[in-house]
Amino acid sequence: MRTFQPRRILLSVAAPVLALLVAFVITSLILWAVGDPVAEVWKTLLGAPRPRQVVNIVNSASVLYLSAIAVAVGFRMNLFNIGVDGQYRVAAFAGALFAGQAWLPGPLNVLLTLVVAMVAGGLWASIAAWLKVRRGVSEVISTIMLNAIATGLVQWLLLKVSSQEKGSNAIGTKLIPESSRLDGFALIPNASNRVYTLVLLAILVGVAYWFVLGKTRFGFDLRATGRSESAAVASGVKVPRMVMTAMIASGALAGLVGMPLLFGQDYQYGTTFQAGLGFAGIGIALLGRNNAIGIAFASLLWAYLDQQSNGLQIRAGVAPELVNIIQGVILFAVVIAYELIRRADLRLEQNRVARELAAQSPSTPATQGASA
Amino acid sequence: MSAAGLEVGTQPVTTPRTGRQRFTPAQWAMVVAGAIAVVSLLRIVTGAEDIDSSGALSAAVGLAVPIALAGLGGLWSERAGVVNIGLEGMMILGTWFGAFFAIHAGAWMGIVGAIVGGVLGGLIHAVATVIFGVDHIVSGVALNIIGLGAAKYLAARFFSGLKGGGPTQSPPLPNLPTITIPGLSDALGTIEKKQWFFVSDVASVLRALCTDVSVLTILAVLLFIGTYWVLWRTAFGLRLRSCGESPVAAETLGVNVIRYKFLAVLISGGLAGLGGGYLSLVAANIYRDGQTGGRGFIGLAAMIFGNWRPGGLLAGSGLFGYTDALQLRGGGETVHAFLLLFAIILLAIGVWQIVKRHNPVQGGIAIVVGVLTGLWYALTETVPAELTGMTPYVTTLLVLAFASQRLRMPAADGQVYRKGEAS
Amino acid sequence: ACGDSGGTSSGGGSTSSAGAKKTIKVGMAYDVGGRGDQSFNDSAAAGLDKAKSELGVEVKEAAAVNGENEAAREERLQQLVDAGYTHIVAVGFAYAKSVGKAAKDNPDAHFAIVDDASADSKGPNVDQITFAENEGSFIVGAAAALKSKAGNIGFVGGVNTPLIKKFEAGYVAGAKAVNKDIKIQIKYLTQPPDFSGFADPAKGKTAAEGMYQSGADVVYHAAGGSGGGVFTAAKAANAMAIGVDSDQALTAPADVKDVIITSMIKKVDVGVFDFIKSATEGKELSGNKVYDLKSGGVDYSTTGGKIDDIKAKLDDYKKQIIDGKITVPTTP
Amino acid sequence: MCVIASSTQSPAAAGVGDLAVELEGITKRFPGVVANKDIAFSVRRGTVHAIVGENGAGKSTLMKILYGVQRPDEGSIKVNGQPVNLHTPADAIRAGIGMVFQHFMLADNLTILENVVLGAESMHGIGNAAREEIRRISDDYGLDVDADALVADLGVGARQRVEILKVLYRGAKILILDEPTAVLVPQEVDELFDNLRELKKEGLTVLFISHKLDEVLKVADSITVIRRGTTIDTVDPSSVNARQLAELMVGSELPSPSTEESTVTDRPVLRVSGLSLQGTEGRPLLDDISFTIHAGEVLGIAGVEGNGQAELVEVIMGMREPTSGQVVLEDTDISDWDVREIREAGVAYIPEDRQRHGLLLEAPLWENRILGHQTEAPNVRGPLINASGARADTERIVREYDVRTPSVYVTAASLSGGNQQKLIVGREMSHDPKVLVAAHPTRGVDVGAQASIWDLMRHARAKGLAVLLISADLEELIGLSDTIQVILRGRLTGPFDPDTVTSEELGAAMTGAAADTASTTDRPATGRPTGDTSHEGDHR
Ligand SMILES: Nc1ncnc2c1ncn2[C@@H]1O[C@H](COP(=O)(O)OP(=O)(O)OP(=O)(O)O)[C@@H](O)[C@H]1O
Ligand SMILES: Nc1ncnc2c1ncn2[C@@H]1O[C@H](COP(=O)(O)OP(=O)(O)OP(=O)(O)O)[C@@H](O)[C@H]1O
Ligand SMILES: [Mg+2]
Ligand SMILES: [Mg+2]
Repeated sequence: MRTFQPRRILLSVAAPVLALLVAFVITSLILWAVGDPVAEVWKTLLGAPRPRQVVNIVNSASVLYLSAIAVAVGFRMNLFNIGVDGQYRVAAFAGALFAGQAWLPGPLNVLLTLVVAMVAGGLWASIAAWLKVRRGVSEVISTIMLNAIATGLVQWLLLKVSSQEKGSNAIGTKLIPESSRLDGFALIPNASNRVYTLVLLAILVGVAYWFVLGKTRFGFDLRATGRSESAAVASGVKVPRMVMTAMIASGALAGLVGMPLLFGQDYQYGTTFQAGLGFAGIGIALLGRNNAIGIAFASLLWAYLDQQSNGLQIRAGVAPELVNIIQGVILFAVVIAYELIRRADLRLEQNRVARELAAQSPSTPATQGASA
Repeated sequence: MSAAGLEVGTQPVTTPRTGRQRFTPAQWAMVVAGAIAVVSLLRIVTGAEDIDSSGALSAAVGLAVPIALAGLGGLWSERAGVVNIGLEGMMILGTWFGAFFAIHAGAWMGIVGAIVGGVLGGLIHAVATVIFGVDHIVSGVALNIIGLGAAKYLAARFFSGLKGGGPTQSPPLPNLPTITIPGLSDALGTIEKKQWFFVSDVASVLRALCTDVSVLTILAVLLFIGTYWVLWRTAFGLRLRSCGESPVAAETLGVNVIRYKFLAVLISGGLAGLGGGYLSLVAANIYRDGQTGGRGFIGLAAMIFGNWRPGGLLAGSGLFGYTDALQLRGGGETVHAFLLLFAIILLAIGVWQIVKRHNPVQGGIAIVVGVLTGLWYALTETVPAELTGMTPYVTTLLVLAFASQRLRMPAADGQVYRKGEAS
Repeated sequence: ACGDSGGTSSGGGSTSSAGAKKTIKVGMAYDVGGRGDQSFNDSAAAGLDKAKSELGVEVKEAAAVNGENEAAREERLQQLVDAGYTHIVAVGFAYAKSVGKAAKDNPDAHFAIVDDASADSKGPNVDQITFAENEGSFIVGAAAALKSKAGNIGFVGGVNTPLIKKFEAGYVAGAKAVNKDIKIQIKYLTQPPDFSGFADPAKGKTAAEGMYQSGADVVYHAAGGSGGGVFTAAKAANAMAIGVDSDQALTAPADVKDVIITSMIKKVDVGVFDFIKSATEGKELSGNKVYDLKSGGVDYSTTGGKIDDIKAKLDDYKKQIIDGKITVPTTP
Repeated sequence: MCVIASSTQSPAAAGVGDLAVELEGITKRFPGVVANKDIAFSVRRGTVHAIVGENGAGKSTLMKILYGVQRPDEGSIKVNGQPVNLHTPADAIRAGIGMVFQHFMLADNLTILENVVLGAESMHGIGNAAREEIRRISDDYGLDVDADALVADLGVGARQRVEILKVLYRGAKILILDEPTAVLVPQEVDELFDNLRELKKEGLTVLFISHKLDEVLKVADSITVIRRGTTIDTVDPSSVNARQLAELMVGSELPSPSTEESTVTDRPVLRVSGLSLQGTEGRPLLDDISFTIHAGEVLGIAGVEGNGQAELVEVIMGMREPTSGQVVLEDTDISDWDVREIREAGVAYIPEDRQRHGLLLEAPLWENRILGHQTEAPNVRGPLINASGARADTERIVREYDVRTPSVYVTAASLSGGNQQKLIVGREMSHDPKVLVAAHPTRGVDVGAQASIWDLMRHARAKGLAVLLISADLEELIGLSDTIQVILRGRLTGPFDPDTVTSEELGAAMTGAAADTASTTDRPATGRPTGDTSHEGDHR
């Protein structure tokens, strides 16, 4: 591949490290200014997680990863799918409803539920896609509206199908049969809990994302559209169709977001099913720079912070939402660091090009201006 | 990735440039009168009295103002070429700072506080996007995360000890005055009660405008007028808009683009913060976590809906506030009445598509949906409670689906600008 | 995580050495909103405060974060256990599964859960504290109907959940018991998972305003923090409102106190306190205890004297419910 | 912001012959490039001073320095004898300097009035007084603009005049015009020159940049030649001819686009018949266009920008559906095929705006080699991208087409314009095309690269390629084409024989002056404002 450039690699590692440091300093300053116990907070946040918490981190990272990948698919072609949140809730509901019927035996039920969820998520996203392609409605608005609409619609349907357990105040779809529940892996020694089986799904999706976007014709077309819509059109990409496809793909992937939760933890869709994963996904996709590996690191970091923040109130007496400030600051710091490095890199590259050209053909008539 | 987004090739190479003609005031009056007449008719046919009661309308105003202020914030920044998806975060900061200032310095200072809070958010966005050239969407998303976290964190830290306060809410805030024109308000109320066609409806509109109007609402109206005047009638506004249309051209004419963009984003933050302040100071009289409930995003949508112009934005937020008020107040019955209107509009559009536009597919779809909506109206008494909450969102989507192809954003909106790149 | 695993439990609650006063450490996990929400969580906090001052127990508090998942709730309980707290109170039905799991994982710790009596949270070391909100709501429903001159009353629910529907059911039944033809306007502010309906006074105000303007003169809210908006609307309309959870005529801001004619009191504090007190006395509670009208776990308030005139009638309904002559429905 | 309407010395007081601008030792370095190196020359007041040089010689950079857009690393500038320190354009404007940029600097969605008063609001406000002043200047100099028209609605000529108006409005005494004639037809160039002479008479000083040496010789009082960032000489136009000037510029002879002998066969390859395209309103964008291109033939299309060239290309390439008419490739009707099918069938495409339509600027060269041929070997293997195949083939293109780049892994953005264009030409020629649709293939490309692109086209033509050539460079059209058509308001007029036709005749046909002498102000403006399109592509 590209000639090995230690400086370049150093720079791209330096960026996130620098960003984390900056986030550390800024957060400390805020804590100090407000009068909260700085040391206590960092002891809680940076303390080594227990095995159980490691499992939690991995689990929640896998869910966040799916969400971020769903967002990233859109981002790679300049589509802003703010609607992952609604899409995964619609899909999780549909999936849970289907799985609860237990029409199929164990694992088959799981597999088909995944398909159902993807279809549901994709269909829901297709509304925004259609509105964009056929009616020119910005996907930013339509997906925001569709998130709210999903809330009402799912609740309405949920009330129609819900089974309320005796003595419970929660409602939910029918529990999925024991045979279809996924016990998870005892990956982390000494942990009382298990890593979701569907961590595998996240890995699979990550690999597929990397492969399809990086290695296939379709992926090339998608990225080309994101880089320059006009050039993509001229090269034969049908942008409206691409928008439909990418948006629906993004929605279908969003459909998978709830699946590890469904099969590994909740076993039904109900009032206490986790919400807001789509918005976290946006932050993580941006932090991971829409790159399969980058997003993996970003979601682990995000999940780590989320997990560690749980103890903030108990151990440091500080509101756990502090972690949102840290996450936001990291996001800022990382993008600014990358931006600065990108500029430096561009400069380096132009210098290099000019230098090498000068070396190549010292005698050709100047078409480049004077060489340095 | 650039914040400008995909165009999907929907824009033809030749931009259709028909509608430069503006409505005259007389034409506007006709439109408004027509709308009132339609609603009046609908009220009489369906018996849904709340459809334009002065109460519903003033509730609509109350719900529209924070959205409109957030949208106005968006307008300022996007007119200067900076996409502002961080409005929600700025608004959240406004709610907290407004409350904090109001508690410690009184209601009027609460307004200042809300603006300060929003400006802080704007400052972060401005530094990131204008100075460091960060992608506008990334910065906005990060700002939303920070705004949410900061308000909750600060609330837990500063409101917990106070009487009536807690980690997630402030104590009750001092009131800002409201204004009612006493005699007029009552007189109009009497006419409104008569339920005459058109006359009562006009009365209720007027009554909503002169009864219990918060000073902050009046301030918001002034800000709209001021925004229009500043942006479209002054040199400052021209320069600011030129930064959103063609920053390089502005630069070559000696406009300090960075300064204007920076300032625009700060103002944007202040306005969004004020929108947040409206929620804590006026609408609720209390700060609560999660109080904005996504209104910043709705404001952004209203601004796009309004074609990046104050008038359109006002219409967008008004539509949203109105439908939200209807569903919150009347719920099922009023929304049910609107089904009839939807059905008729859809049928009309369908016929128009087929006859005038020779577009049988779209026309057919419109007619089928129209008939189905009509049936829904005829066969039911009310709309299920779970669904009425969707009314404002569905309405916005529908209106956009029919009208959004005419929208045009500032030409350089969302593009990262760096100095000295004129060629 | 749920379903009981055979007959291993042997009603362990009363096995502990009885008699001697024990000092215990109590960890409290609130629902979203936490202490200071002037409502449900605060009521639980009041029980904790009482236990702290009267029984001298050591306490630690933590609150849920909006939109968190099951694992986060489990983790919160577990962290409290890890930090050495022996008695954990989980406030809110969202904790049902996590309490069930944490109780199984930590058989030496004791748990209480408020608002859930399902199999999910059941265990030998779990005290399930639930309330007959429908019964309390019945009484205030009757009060509303009796006080209403217009024959038109309202109900504002925060979020459309079965628990809040229980309030609605009792309220409607109570009102109808007084006046069969009474008009009742009902509105839920948001749908789950959008729980902002418990935190959006602006919405509460708009909804209540609508009700008052279309003829209602009493509105009952079960909308947590949004209830403040209901009171504001009542004040502006010069009408009446009914509070919820605690005696809101005591806790609400001064300028709206006088519109609150009564409140449906749900004594979460009593439930919490009972759990702790009993533990310090060496008797660990387990199983489901329903706090109803009969046990005084739900009640109505009379602060301000606005319903003194109808108190006799209300007490009569109360007696009929306690005696089982009236069965109050739990769903609308 | 105060802009001095008339400078302190009136033209009469400071007579013709004083020095308006003196540049001394100007040096400007960019990463890897020294754009200006020790430049020195001076400009007499009340003269038209031309600056010539190859692409990338450093002309624009120098002018941007003089206008305060960029700071020199070294050197000093004097204006009217006073040393000045120009930090921003505002400083330059204050010193009485105005500049019309190579790419128009106009905000499309603002009116002419708004574009003109922007930055100079303190002079006459932004209302009626300003409108009045614009009318006055417009009348004085015969600029003929309507202050309230939207810039988006203007053709290139009118945009050019708005740019000049902007400068005059500020009372500039020194005008810099960077390649103002590049997009104008000969008649418009003459009008512009009349304007310049008018300005000169008023005592204004004009700095004029152009590649077109005959124009320069026609209008300039003095000519400075810049090569490789440094001043070679300042000459008197009466003492040199175009050939000598060119040799000064490049240090060698001018290449010519002429073709040797005809290679036209009688095998039709591309037939277009009755092609029409209805716009969203009013007049059709394309109106009943018919032509046939045979194997080995180059059909040149001349026209003022915005007369339907872009639409014609888009229809042929399948980016737009024609309202009626047919496009037939050999014997197949391809009118309703999509872009990809058409490209697969052997139609190669060199787009007008390479940065927007031909390249992914932030992608490496080898990925750019795939663009447009995503379904063809060696770029792909089945549904997968064949990265190694594409890279190897990119290396070949770089070699064969003399693309100056250190490797195929650098981004397209880091190549110069000419080299970007050579990469595109190489890519398009690599799939044995039957037809080449080339829009402005040498626009903005320096002489060396231009010559090699011409060579490539001649070579391909000899092998039986049918070429549709669209160009604004009439020399190029006349030199390369076998037949020339002129497109005006969506209709073809012609054909013209390149062996006999002159630039002036073509220019007359292009403006419709042959048929009617109507002014060119209200030419159809089919979008594509020349102003900032190329800039959008340059989003780095
Ligand atoms: N902002 C910049 N950054 C880096 N290099 C630049 C920049 N601007 C110009 N250059 C380089 O400086 C040299 C001179 O460019 P300039 O634009 O002045 O040339 P020019 O003579 O105007 O050419 P043309 O005839 O193409 O307009 C070129 O090599 C160009 O690549
Ligand atoms: N605004 C700019 N910012 C950064 N780099 C620039 C800029 N403009 C030009 N360059 C760099 O300057 C170099 C040459 O670009 P440019 O197209 O101006 O060259 P040129 O000399 O005109 O080439 P050609 O003669 O082949 O058209 C490239 O490396 C390009 O990346
Ligand atoms: Mg160039
Ligand atoms: Mg130049």
